[in-house]
Amino acid sequence: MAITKLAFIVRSLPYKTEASRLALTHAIASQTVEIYLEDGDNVEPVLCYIGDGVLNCLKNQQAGKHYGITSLEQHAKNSLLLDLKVMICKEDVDKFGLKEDQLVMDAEDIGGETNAQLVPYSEIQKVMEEVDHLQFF
Amino acid sequence: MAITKLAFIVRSLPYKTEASRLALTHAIASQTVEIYLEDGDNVEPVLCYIGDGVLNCLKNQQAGKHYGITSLEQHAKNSLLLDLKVMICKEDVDKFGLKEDQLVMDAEDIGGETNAQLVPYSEIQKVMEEVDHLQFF
Amino acid sequence: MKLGVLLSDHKTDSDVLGRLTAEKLGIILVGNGTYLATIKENGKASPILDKTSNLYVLVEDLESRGLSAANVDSRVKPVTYSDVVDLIFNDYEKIIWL
Amino acid sequence: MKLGVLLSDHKTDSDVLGRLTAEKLGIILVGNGTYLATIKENGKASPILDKTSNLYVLVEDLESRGLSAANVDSRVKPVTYSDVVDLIFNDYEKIIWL
Amino acid sequence: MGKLTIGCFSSLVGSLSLDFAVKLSEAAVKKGHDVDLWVSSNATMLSKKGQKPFKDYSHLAKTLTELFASGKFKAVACEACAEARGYHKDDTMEGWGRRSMDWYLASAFSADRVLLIGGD
Amino acid sequence: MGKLTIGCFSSLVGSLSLDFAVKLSEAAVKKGHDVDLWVSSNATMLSKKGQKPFKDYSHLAKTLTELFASGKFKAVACEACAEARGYHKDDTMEGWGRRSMDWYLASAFSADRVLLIGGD
Repeated sequence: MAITKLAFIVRSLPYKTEASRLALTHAIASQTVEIYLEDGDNVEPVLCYIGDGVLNCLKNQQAGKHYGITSLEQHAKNSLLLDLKVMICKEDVDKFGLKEDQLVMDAEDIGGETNAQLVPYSEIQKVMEEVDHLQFF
Repeated sequence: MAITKLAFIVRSLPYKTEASRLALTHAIASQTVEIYLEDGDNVEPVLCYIGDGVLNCLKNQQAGKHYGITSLEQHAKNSLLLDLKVMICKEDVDKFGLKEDQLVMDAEDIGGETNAQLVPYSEIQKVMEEVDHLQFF
Repeated sequence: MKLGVLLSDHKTDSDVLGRLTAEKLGIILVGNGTYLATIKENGKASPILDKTSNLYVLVEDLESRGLSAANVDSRVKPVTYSDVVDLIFNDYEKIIWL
Repeated sequence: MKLGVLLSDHKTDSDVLGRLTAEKLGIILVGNGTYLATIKENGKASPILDKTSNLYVLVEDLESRGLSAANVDSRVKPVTYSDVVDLIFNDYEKIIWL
Repeated sequence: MGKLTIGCFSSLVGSLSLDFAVKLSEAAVKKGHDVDLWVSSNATMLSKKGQKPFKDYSHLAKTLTELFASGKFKAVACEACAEARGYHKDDTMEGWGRRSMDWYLASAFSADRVLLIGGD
Repeated sequence: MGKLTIGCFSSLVGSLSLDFAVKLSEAAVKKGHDVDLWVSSNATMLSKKGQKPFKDYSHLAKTLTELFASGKFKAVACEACAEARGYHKDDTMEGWGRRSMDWYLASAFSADRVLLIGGD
């Protein structure tokens, strides 16, 4: 019985590369990883947005309307719906002049019960210390 | 009878993307474009290296030895062997602390007779004004 | 020359864009370039917006990213793909993508 | 933590690398990161080289670009792929790619 | 009415720059212009048949079919780029040509405007 | 001896990051370590058979074959990423698996070191 903690640190913008989208889809894939593992073993993902990466969390992304693809907003909601731990760096949100109500902080409209946390960078640094493996996207 | 002048401006580093390699291979492809055109019609490429792009011109690139791929040095020589007009921005070469003897300025060892020119940026700006179409790589 | 620049990057490459000059220069913000029209870093608008008075931003790319035409810097004109075609053929002779 | 950073980019992303802290931090310059070990812009070495005393550069990537181990900043130790494997397993617990 | 030649190197999936090239082509053709599209490097994959639509990825096959039907749109993929990626001639989507790079230059020769979208 | 799990998203051609992943795998296996390689996004194309060698492009098929033969190397490609690119199961190079993303996470569960190579 063991839990492996994996941090998914999103630092890149949405859409220009697939990196942030893949961070979210890989983190969400933790929901089905048990089929490969022994009873009681599991992975525990933590999703953190830093730097330019916080712009993945903007509301009202209309990538579906214009380009026919799922928005990063939708992926961000899905990660909350599935109760992933999500942290957004407050200093970076402030730097871009954004307010909390402009960001995807919950997935209530699709039945989610978990909220994202707006935290100082030092909290994200703590996560990086705690996890078993670190991945930057 | 017409000549269309095309500028190929290389601003990106070699190897991380294919961009600079494709600038050179597309410029070199001008050698065979006549098969598609009427007698007397042709395209005339000019190849300019600016910014980070000047680092494509470094000598002794051992990409073949380590990664099994043609180096940008080899492509640069091929472009001179085929008598393309090649300009390298002097300010950018100076900025990186490079000397002319560190750069591919000729293709004498493979029988080339054309030299690259180390020119001030203003000369490259003139080329941009003169050509029919501009392409940045 | 009349030069139209499609700027798809949000990082300014001063070696390239900074030195470009043209009798008439237009900058059309597309892709990640659209952030430059809307997001102020540390309260400051991007210096790109001082480079010319012919500034455009592609609405489709803006909206895809959750940005809104309402928040676009007043110097920048929102345009559609259809408008970009007209800018390319009618307003500029040479077009580059950065 | 003991954190090894494989730095593949030649542009410093201060939001990310600048804020990273670790009890033991190692930076292994690979890909375009190898320029940081050799090329001085306007005569100045990259500020990355001040970030830690555990600095490495991948010889294969250096030489592929026409750079030479002889010109590497004296603070940076040239290493091979084989050495990188040992650094990953013996010297650092977590490894990231930037 | 004019002729626009677009060259594009960007990834089929992820970058949206290739989507830009196709949507710009569509807008130009709608206004009566002619468009030549050249795809090279990672963009070459746009010309491969059998791309399965997924919600997470752009799917440009339908737009391309409409563009070909307009009679004002030509699209050609880089042959060597395709072969290097293990994608061979009989996998090419209907409407597309496969040529070497001189085709792009010949298209640029007679174009009123050329747009080269480099990078990833 | 340890286990290294590598995830890579980078382009088959052009970026050299995928070459890095393969050469690092090779160096690790030579030292007796086990390596799991997961390719997703544009890197998925590494697992396609029939890639023609060209001097301008890296050609990793031979190294991969040697790695598979070592018995210390597993490699799996993202199934959805492949299908979106029009590359189907019977085109997969020998030795490779095709799975969904949870395979990568399961590999990371038991890895001593994880290296995720994101970006293009």
